[in-house]
Amino acid sequence: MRAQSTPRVLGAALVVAVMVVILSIRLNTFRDYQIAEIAIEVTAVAGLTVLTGLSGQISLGNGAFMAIGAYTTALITLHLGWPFIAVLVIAAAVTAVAGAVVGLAAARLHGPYLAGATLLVGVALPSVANAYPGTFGGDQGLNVVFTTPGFLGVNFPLTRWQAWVCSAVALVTLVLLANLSRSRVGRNWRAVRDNEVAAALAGVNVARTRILAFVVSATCAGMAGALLAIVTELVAPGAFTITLSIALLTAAVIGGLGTLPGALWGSLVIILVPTYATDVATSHGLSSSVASNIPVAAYGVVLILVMLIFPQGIQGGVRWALGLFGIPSAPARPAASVPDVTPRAGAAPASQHTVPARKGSPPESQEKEGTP
Amino acid sequence: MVEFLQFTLSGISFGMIYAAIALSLVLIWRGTRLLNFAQGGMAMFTTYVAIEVVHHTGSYWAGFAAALAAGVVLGAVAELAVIRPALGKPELNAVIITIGLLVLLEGLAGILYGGQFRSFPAAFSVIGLRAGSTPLGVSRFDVFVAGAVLATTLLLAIGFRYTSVGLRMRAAAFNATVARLSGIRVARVITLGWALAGLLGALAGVLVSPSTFLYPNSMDSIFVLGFTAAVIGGLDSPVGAVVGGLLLGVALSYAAGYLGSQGSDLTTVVALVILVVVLMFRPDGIFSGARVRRV
Amino acid sequence: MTRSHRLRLPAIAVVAVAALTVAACSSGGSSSSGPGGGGSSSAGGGSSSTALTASAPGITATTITIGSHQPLTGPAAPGYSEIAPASAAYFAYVNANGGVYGRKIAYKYLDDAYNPTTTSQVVRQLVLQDNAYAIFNGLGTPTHLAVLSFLNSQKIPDVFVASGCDCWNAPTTAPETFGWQLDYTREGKILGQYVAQHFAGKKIGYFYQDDEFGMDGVKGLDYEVPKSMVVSRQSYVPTNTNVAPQVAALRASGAQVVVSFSIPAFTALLKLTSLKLGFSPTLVVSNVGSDPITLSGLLEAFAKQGGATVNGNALTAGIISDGYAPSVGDAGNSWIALFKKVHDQYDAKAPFDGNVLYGMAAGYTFVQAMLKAGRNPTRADLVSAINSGLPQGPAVAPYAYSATDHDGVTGAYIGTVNNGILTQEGKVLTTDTSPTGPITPFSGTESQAPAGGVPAP
Amino acid sequence: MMTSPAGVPGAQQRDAASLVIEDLVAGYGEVRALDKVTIVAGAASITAVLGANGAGKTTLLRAISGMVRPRSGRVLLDGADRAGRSPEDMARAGIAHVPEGQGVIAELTVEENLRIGMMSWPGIAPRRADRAAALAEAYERFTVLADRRRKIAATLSGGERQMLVIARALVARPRVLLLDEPSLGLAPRVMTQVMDMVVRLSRESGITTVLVEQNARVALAIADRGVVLNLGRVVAEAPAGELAADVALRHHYLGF
Repeated sequence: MRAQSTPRVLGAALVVAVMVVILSIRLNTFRDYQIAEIAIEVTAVAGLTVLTGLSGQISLGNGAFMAIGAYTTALITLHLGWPFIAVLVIAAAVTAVAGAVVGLAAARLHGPYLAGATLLVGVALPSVANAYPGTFGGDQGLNVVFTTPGFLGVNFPLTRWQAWVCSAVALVTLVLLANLSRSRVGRNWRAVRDNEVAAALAGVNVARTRILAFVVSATCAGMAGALLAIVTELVAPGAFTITLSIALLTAAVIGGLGTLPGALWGSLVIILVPTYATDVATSHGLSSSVASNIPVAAYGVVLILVMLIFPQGIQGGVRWALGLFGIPSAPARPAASVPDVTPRAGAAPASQHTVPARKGSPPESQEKEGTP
Repeated sequence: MVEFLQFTLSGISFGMIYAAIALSLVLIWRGTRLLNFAQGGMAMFTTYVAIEVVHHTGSYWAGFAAALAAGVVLGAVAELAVIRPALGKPELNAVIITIGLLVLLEGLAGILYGGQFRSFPAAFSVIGLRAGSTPLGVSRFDVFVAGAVLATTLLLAIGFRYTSVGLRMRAAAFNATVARLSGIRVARVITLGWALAGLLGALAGVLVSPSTFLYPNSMDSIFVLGFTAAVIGGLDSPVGAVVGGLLLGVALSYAAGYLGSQGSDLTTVVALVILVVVLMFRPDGIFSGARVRRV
Repeated sequence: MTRSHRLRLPAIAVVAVAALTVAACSSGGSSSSGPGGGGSSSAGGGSSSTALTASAPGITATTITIGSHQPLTGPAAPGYSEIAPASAAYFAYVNANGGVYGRKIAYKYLDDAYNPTTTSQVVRQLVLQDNAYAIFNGLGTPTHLAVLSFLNSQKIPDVFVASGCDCWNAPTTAPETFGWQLDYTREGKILGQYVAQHFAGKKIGYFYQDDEFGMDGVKGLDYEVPKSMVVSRQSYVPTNTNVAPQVAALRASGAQVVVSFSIPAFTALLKLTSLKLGFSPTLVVSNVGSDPITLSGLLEAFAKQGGATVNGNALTAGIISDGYAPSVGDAGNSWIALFKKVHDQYDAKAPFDGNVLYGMAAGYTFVQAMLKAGRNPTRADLVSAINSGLPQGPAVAPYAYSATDHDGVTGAYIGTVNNGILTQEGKVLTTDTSPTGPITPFSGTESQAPAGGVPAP
Repeated sequence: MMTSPAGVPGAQQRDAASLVIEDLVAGYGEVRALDKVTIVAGAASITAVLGANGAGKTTLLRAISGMVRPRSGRVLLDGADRAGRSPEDMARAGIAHVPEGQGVIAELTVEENLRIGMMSWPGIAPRRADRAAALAEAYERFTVLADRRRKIAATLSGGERQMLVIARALVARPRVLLLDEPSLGLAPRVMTQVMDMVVRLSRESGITTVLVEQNARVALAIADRGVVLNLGRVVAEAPAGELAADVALRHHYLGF
């Protein structure tokens, strides 16, 4: 597959930026808020999709990195009062360090062990805020004050400014990630994901490559956390539960793992499905416990159905749909290079056993392992 | 000293619950190489079934049996309906499907039973036992909990080791290709594994609910700790699941007991520390050594 | 395994545009926004000849739309998810009995699952998209804190927050926000004074939830209970139901009285774990965690196997608690009679417990405030109506509301639970939130529910 | 029809069966690994399938045993077409496939591995006596396994593992045995033992054997017929002796 050229990427980003500005002015303030929310989600999910989709590492703890970014933002804003752009950079740097630490600890872990370790990071870290209420405000959290800059005038809606800031960060992140994935770093990630041993033999420093992926993904999550802090104006542990971490992974997979447009699709599902399901459920005069739980159940059904209907995520479906119109957005061969995935269509659990630990190696090479 | 005993015993009784969840995860992992995030949700749902049965029949044991039966059915149906179609697809798809299943079950429980705390009876007295005049901090029911989990584990171990079905399950888990080529219907074996996991989860739900009360999310934190226990023990090892569960239960009990009010805040941090330390030395869990690496 | 093999930004523009268009189209339904609403400002109260107008966003000639955020799903839903339906039931009753100057109250409460990020989202939806006139009874401290500055910057009346944090009383920085229930600090003081007076010389242990609820309560207790009496302080987190270590520590400290700032499930767990450890201190439990109906329900299941002494009522008997509303079990009370009637008619599925009473009482207070705000109120009219004080309602003590005080109920009585009912002992006590503020018996009389069940304008 | 092997009274040996593969097409994704392959293996014969890496040998065995679903063509076992059946069904029909290097389940004991061989027996619950007899027979033939019956297979040497695989194939009483590179990685002496065993199984138990081998010389030495695959097509099929004698073919495809 040929890489997209930088000008094309920048052009696409510019188009989206213009769209955001137009939409944020045309739509009502609540939609501005939703744009900001989606941009935040996209930022975090894009980082995770790089980690999981490109470097092959799972993280169920990226919500904790968001918490780190958010608390950093709150603490600096509260105590030092620095401008947001500086705070954002520092939040990114702090979470990058946190990502390096976790990545270092996780470098030897695989599959469910990595999932378990990161899950606990996601559960444990926010509870630290409760243990040290003096610093982190405990359960009530820390307030963040964020205002529109003076040059926009007094009447400029705050939500619109928030939407712009969040979208700008999200777009810059996407452009950088797109470049990164095309670079040598991205190639190394894929090499390590597909076959660690082969990558190591080819001279790739496996541990460093894996850790770098964690750093990148944590940095994205940290920036998303910083944005979340200025949009919700409060940083409290209740916002960073394990549900958040799981939602991020869900968004990445639902959207289409390893694809940046997929990060957007996944974010849209995560943010919009519950909202619309709630609107539908509450408008039918059902009893409260039924109406409030229908969106929950519907969300579960959506997750299951998307995964069954679009195994490659929504972006996979989009590619397929575009392909119907002959638009060559799809990669030439979706899965042809990995022949062992579906040895027999339909109910064929035989191969899944051989899939997980040593990923992606075709059966012929795997059978060679039998050499004593 | 008395406190130490009490911390230990109460830790063991909770650890047994984590062990039961961990065991169910191990069963599914060995059969399907999949983490079942819906395990806690399935346990929650089957406990609601048990409550309904207890309510209508007035018999605790009827509810108990109904929960286990519902667990078997739920496990098998889940595997057949949503997991099997996802096998052979990217491996995270099935994980997301189990998350979807969890959310769906929690939503359904809310729709059907409401979001309130429900209390589930205990099989035996919840009044504490004493050694002489010293209260031990465990009740007859806690002893039953530990006994039930241990007995189930033992039964499973014996079944795995000495029966033909057990041999089929192990063969399918260790090498599905050879198993299929030997005529073992691996798909059925996997369904059976899910059914057994459902049963274990249901057991955990029925046993823990008197101590947590029941609501749609009541198994969430139990699941996290059960999962942690399985990872600590090694996901391929049933023995590891039990050891991991006990280790975690006791350690968290000490943390809450000895670290004061910060200890209760930091229970999950303590769990994280244990997990990290274990994985530092054994990246595949404590009992990974018991499993032979395929050459 | 298969994966898409490369990050791509090729079609991202197409995708993004499509996505945003989806968002744009979906907004079509209800997009009118903007703070200023109908022009005509309030004509003040009184003159019934004034025509009903759309005097403010959310107010039309026929309806008053208000919104709320509530934990309807998730770990905080048990118990709390009963409150909003109860308020809605009372509003339905009011609507059926003439409404508020003829307008019907439309109460839209959305689920935030007790997550501040979601709260932030749903409250903006309610205000910016659904044009809620006011946010009523938003539940939870961390959740509501997430929208405090938004609501105040938008000048949205933020009335009767469902949380006992004293943070809602900030008339200068949060002029639109009003608390409602007895705050936890006051409650801690009142319970603390009782403990200090009645258990002098005994060893006291604390058992509290490790958040602002428990910690504010302990703060109030510490104002009144001498430090030397307190032998152990144990906290729990709601996600860890093994409280045996904490209870063992309390027992080991020799505590004879345990004061518990806990939610009902954890009061029940405290009780059950105490049974395990052969520990039987006198229990003093905050109002939130002592609702006898909820507690008995939770404990009743253990009666069969636990023997005759272990049934719900026996387990709750003797618990000392406080109440700032009439006891749910007090059938003779006019308020209980009214709310029971509304419950049976509009909310019969829910158990008639403390949470339902809470939701209805808060709803009553809102109707009081709306009637006082006038026939065609602006948003500011509602705020100034409350700032000028509200007459005592279902609560046993008066509200603190004034231009400089946005606290709600100021006092409570102490009682003992027997046969599933909290029975008042002694007078209602009122106090403030300061460390040294006196606790004084309330001299006023108990208010009676209006005959029609709707407050008088 | 073959008689029951000596020393196993009562054990029902199945009849020998012929295996005919007709116009078999199979592949992965867009790759076509087998292109209209036709092979006839007579009952109780040994057929050697030869060819370079990537010629389609392994895919052929996988397509016969159901591991890969053929896109078209037929797999006739004693005249009945079974193409497209699952591996489980194929095993139960009497086709035993020993994949390359993966024949034993390393985590199980020697005896458990042998018991797995019985899982493909037709019928639901074979009698305990039958199972015991089958095990006894296997141990009698493979005394090295008898000594290690309680050891996990991971502790066996490469040669012993192949013995175990073949013993299990015997226990399974297949009609057709598909062997993928049984000599791979074995010392020459052990390899000879393994090949001897393959011959004995075929001759004594009437098992139709399809043998995929890199080592064409060894394979042709024991085979009745030989088939040479190249890029998924049959380029030669003849009695083993003829193939071994065809210098040009050997040079071109078989490298010896």
